[in-house]
Amino acid sequence: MLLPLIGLHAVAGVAVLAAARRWGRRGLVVGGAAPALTALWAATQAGAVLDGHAVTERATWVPQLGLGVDVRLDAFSLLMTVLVSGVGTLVFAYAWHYFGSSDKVGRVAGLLTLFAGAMLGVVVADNLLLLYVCWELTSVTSYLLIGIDDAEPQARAAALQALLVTGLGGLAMLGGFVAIGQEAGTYRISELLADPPGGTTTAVALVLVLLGAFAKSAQYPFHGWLPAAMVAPTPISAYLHSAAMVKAGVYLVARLAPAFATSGPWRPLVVGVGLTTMLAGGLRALRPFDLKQLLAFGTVSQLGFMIVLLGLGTPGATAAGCALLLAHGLFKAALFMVVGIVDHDTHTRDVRGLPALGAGWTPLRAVALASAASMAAVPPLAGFVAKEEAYSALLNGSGGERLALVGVVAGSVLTVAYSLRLAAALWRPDLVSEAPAGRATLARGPAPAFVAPAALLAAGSVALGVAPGLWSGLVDGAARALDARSGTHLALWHGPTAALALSVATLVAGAVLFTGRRTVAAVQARLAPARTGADVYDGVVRGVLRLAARVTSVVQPGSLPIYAAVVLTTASLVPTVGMLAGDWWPGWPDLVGRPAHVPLAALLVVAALAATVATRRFAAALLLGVVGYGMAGLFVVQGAPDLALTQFAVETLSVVVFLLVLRRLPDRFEQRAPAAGRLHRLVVSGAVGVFVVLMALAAAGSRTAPAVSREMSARALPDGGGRNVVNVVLVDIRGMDTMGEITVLVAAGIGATALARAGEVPRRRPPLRGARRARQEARRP
Amino acid sequence: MSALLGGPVLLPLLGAALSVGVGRWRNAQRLVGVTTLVVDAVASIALLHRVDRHGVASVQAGGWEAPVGITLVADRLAAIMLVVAVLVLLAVLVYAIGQPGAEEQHVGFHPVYLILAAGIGAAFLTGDLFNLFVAFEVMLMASYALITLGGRPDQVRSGMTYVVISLLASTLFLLALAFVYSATGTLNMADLTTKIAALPGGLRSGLALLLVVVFGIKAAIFPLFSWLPDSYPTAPTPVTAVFAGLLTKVGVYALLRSQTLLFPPGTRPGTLLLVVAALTMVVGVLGAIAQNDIKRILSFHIVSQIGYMVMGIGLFTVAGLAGAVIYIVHHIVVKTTLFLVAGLVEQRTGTAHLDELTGLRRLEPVLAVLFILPALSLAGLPPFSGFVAKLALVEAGLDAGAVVVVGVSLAVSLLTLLSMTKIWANAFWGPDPSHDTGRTMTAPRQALMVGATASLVVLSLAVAVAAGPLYGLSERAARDLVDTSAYVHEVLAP
Amino acid sequence: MTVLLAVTAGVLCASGTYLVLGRQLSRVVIGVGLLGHGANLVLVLSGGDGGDPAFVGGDAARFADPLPQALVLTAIVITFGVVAFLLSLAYRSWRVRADDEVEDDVEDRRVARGAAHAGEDGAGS
Amino acid sequence: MDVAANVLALVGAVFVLLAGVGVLRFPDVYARMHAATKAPTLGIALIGLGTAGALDSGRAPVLLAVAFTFVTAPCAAHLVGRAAHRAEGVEVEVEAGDDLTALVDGADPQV
Amino acid sequence: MTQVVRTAMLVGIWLALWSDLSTANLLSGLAVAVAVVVLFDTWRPGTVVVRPWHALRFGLHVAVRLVGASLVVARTVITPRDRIRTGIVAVPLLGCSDALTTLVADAISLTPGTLTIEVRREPPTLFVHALDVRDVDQVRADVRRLEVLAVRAFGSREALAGLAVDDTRSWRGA
Amino acid sequence: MTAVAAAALVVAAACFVARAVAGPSLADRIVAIDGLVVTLVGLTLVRSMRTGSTSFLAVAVVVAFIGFVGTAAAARFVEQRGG
Repeated sequence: MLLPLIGLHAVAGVAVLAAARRWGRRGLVVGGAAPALTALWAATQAGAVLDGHAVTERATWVPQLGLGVDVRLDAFSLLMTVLVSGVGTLVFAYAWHYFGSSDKVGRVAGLLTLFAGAMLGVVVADNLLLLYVCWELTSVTSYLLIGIDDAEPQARAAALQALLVTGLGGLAMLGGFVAIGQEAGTYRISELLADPPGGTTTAVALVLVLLGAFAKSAQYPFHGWLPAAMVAPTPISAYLHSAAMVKAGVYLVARLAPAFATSGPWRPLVVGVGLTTMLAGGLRALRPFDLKQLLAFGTVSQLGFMIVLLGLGTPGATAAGCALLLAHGLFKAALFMVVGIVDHDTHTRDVRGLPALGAGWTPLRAVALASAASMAAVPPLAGFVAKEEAYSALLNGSGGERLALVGVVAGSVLTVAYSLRLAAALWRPDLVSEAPAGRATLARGPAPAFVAPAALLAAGSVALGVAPGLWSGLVDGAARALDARSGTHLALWHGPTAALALSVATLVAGAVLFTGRRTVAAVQARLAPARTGADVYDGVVRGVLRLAARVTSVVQPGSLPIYAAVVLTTASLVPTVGMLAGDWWPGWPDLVGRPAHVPLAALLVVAALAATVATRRFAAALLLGVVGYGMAGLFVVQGAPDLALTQFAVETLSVVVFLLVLRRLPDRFEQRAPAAGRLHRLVVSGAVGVFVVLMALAAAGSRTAPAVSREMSARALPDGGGRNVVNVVLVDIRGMDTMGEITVLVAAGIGATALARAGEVPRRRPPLRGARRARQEARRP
Repeated sequence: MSALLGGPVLLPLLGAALSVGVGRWRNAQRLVGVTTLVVDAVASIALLHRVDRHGVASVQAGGWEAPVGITLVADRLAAIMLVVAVLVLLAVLVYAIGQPGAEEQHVGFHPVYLILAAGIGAAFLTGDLFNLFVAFEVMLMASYALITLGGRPDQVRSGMTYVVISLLASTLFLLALAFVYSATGTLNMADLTTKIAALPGGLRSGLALLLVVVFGIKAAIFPLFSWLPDSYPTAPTPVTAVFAGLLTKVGVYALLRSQTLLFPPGTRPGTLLLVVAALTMVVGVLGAIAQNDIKRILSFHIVSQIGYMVMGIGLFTVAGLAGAVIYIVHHIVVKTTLFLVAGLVEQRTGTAHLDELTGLRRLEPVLAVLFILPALSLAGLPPFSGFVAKLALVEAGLDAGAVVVVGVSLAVSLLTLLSMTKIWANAFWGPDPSHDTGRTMTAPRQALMVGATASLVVLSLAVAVAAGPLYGLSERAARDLVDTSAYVHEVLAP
Repeated sequence: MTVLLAVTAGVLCASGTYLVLGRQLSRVVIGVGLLGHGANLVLVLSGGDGGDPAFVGGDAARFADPLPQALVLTAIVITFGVVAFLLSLAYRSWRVRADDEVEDDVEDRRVARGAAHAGEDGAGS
Repeated sequence: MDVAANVLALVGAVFVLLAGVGVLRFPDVYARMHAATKAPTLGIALIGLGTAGALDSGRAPVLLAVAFTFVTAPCAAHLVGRAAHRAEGVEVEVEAGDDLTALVDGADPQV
Repeated sequence: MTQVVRTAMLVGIWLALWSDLSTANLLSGLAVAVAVVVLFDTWRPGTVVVRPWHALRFGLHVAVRLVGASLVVARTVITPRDRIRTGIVAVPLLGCSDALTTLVADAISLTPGTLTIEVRREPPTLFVHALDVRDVDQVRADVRRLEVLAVRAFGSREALAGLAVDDTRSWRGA
Repeated sequence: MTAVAAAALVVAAACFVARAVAGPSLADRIVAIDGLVVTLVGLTLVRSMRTGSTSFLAVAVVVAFIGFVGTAAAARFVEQRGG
């Protein structure tokens, strides 16, 4: 049922896209049906899956490459499916109001559906390569979704940035996957985790894989694309950039961590990057006035947090990470929706420009408050439960985990601060920004149905906080699925533990930070790095463009003489060097064969050299003819009458044709600066000459077997029916060559005719007589 | 059997003769052309089926058994190439019939096009080195005629580059043939297998490298590629499309064939080819990034992707060669499609220059779809054919320990993506075009163009879907290339 | 193959190369012709150092190798066809542009000029 | 018979040789044409006769070749001479007047 | 000389080229010859007749003059003389047919010291380059002799008659 | 004796080539090449004599004929274009 469901996403998505204009926002219903059905189906499977009975299905694709459509729904995948499909369904519902009758709704619906399918694929894939396939599909759909307002240059740039950064990571990851797969002998994730490979190759491969995960999950220093992607309409941000896609990296890290956390640089890398991200993201979230930017950096920070927890690979942290995943999905999606509604109804999301919100906005503000509180880990909300879990896990862990805890707490303080900032933005904007005088009050609030999806999510945050038993089983199962040693029992109240103390301290510190926001802002402004992540990206892209232009201007000068020089130099040097490097010299042959060769060779050499230095076109052409005649003479001496004949005739014909063509040109070659200097040309010519001489002598001296043509002479008459062996060879033994030769002539004739006529055949035939007269008149002086 | 092997060569020639015969009656020419290629396609598929089932097949032309006469040989590789080539030729012909322009204005188009088909067929099937030269010449001469059809000044200029460089390549090929015959006294490729092995090592590698250069020029590998991006974009669209898809690949095929069949394992320039492959990929893709014209971008990508194929060849393992084969198949279909789309863009808007294009997505959503699918495939994004091909090469490369070239290939595919999105973002995205030339694409003849393009898109999707069996086929083909005994035995002792 | 003829072939190829590297199309054509002669010379000599014409009835042991002769014959004709086409192309070029020079590619030069100030280009579009 | 044939060939060859030297040494194009037209024609005729005499078969082509030479040599000379004269830039040393130029210039030739 | 004769001549050349008298060659030659004769039929009947005796005389004359011419060349090569007076001399012809004009023009080139440079049709005039124009009349006399011989050998009846009439109006008198 | 004849012809050919290279006018070159062609005919005939083989005779005929065609074409060129 899993594969058909994924297929359903694809079919529904394509159908919605195809009918985008006709269906309009009804497409959201069709498209949304796919994640909704998936969520329902997942719910029905939950019991068995949580009991440890994973649903597996498989289909073959390219088995020889290890690329199979293997899917497996275990409890962790189930948790992710809840996020992907559950939140997804709500996003579709939210989008109904958000887009209204906008003309892009159809495309958004279709792409969102495709995205949901791809994301579902990521979280249920049991094959590294399949995971990569779905992974990149999410990148592509994300590209198209971010760029949905394609008339805006910013949207295009942000879409490209997201695609390139995640694509870069993805490609590194692919390399890592293949290396791991080859090391392990399988690309099946379940088999791989059961028997993880070790060694240097694996360690390197894991770094590559992590690179992919980091890029996808917007970890420093790859995070820049995520804030930029906020130009997309909010349903897209809510889904892709908080609930689902950015979790792909986290998902992957979580999957691999229990098996690989101890190998190589995994742990330091994951914890280092995760903490950096958490802290840096948190700090950045304190600055923007654009609510969406605030959320974006908050997401970056939270993703860092999750990477730390799930990347540690210890049982406790893993369980906590699972809880945080779900909690974050709930509150962050809700917050995005809230900001989206504000943006939609007030046409701004800048705190400084927000109107005062009237009574109609209270429900929405409540939703925002609840979700922000969950984000800040205020009890009794889901966020609190998760963070509590995390603190206690890290507290109980080894030295390294304690170290991580320091960072996590610091990050959480920042989280509290920016959560407060967000909540304040909706309730007391004056706290966040200088309130402009005469702020109009917008009394009429958003439509209830518009708020409903967000409210549902906020309610979830509350419910899960109040009644941890609701999701304890799911988190426990997910943690066990990742790591058999793991497992947890979520609770709101664990008693007066160190973790609780830390939580309280965190909240207090965060509040203090928020209170002293002006000082903080001042310090931050002082300390803000000159170069942000966006600058780095810009710099790299610009560097690539410049490099491309430079390289291209060198290798592609557009000049035929240079191309010819390159070709001939390569052709003479490479084989010659290759030959000289090995055993090749067969010994000196005779200096001179027949006496007649001497004058003929002299003739050829003299005429050829003369043609080279000739300053007149016509003379050069005639000298070429002399060379040809000399060749004919040589053929006579070599015992090749047919050849001599043909050579002679063809040479004459060539000269005649040449002369016909030359008529139009001045007689002397113009003295112009040649593309290549004389010396260069001489060097290249010399190289070609040496190459021909050496290779010819080496080849001729190395013949051991008699030529196959021996047999031809004997069989010419009986089998070929001719006395002239060369003729028999031409028309019978190698008749195919001759056929080809004739074909070449025919094609040449057609081509030359077309060229001769080109430009003289008017496109539409004018009256013939008039045209002719006109031409005659034109000819008259 | 002989009909199946001779068909792909003789049939188009016959068609060409007929086409010349019916002359100015254009509809008859069209009928002849399409019929010929359809029959050719059927024959090729039958040949592939047979070869895949019963192994290498051969025919001694004129009854002169090898190595005296010319042998036509079809192994899996040749048959695969043939099938793909003919299908693409057919689709492009249909497109050309739909397009107002070259096909309509010149009596010579159909005959020359069929001659091109014959040349390509002969190049794939011949088992004789000199006959390969002749096949190349047939193909090239037809291509010269096609690329200059119309005789516009820019065409003439770029045609000159193309013809002169090709002529140099042909001359070098002739020299190579002379050296080979001089040293071995035979031209039959199967016969050469044993005779070249007996040559002194230095001479052997000299010959191998010379052939690499010769075919490398036609295949446009670094540093011999510069002619390609200058010459391809100026030709009429169908011509460019078929060149882009097929001609360089004939060079790659020849490279593949000559290096695996003629030179014994251990003496092949594998490392050199890998280095060249990496450079080709990088330089090609950088060139593409620097361009601002769709056709030129695509042309540079040909170069870049030739690098991938050469990488597969340079590995000289079953996996590498199989990867190269499936990459070639993918590339032929996808690249042709993209050029056809570029032609449609040009047809619709009058230009293919990115500075002058915008918002095509709104104008022609169908075109946008037709572009983005093969474009993503070209960039090697899953789940398209390009991904499978790239994956095959990456796996083969890592398996053989060629880490650097694999890394380069992955990086290059990102840059490929960059330049594909450049086309997409500039031409298809963006604000509405301020002025619309109004050349809508609804006329029945344009339906032919769109239909032909769409059918190639479908074909490329089919390649992705059927990647499993197709890769199996490629792998079997690669086995034949690694172990040439079946080929040699079939030719010399049938 | 004697040294004399090998060197002759080498000189033919070298002078052809020299001409091909020139800018004037007529020189290029002549250069191609010379290169072709060089290649043909090597090819005809690849069958050994000549002998009697291979006619049935003669002394087969003294025959010149007929196969390279046939090959060269084919090559000559093919080269002629191609060169003739090249000439018609040149003719066309001269008619269109009234010039013999092979000019550089316009678009390439544009890109090269762009490379000089690529730094100012915006990124990412 | 063989000796005679050989002698004929030799004499013919000598005539061709003389023509060659003449073409090399004569001062202007017309003089060279005189040399290149007459002596080689005779030379070829002699060589041809010699060859025809020496061969047992295939005399017809030899005689045909000779006949061709007889027809074409003066004809070629005529064409080249006319071309040389009509073309600008050929230095012609005409010491004793030039009826043709006079005619071309419009004046009646001195008849 | 009818078309049959011309065809036969062509067949003869064909056979000589093949140097093999087989039926196939004969037939193919015949085909080609007929085709040529039919396609390029520019012959005007009655303009040329052959008088064997005079033809022989003409031939012999040319042959002898050719030997003489060659010897002159030889002598000039061996003993280079001082610059001689060369020049171009216009020689009017007797209004004989195109074919005869061609013949004469050709033959002149094979005789010592003269070379046809240009031919005019109306009035039929040859422009002859002479190595030695100290005696223009001598040049004209040479040409004249050749012409008379040629007309006698191949000229039509009218041309022959014209020869007799025109003889009175000799160039000497002009 | 035929060897001497051949040698004489070769020397003649050398003379013609020298003139073809030296020019100075195009007409000179054409005359020289015409002479070269005739020499080639002579050489072919002499070779036939020396080997007693008839296989080269066709070459002589065709060379004699085609050489003329070439000369004529070249001459026409010079006439139109100037020397």
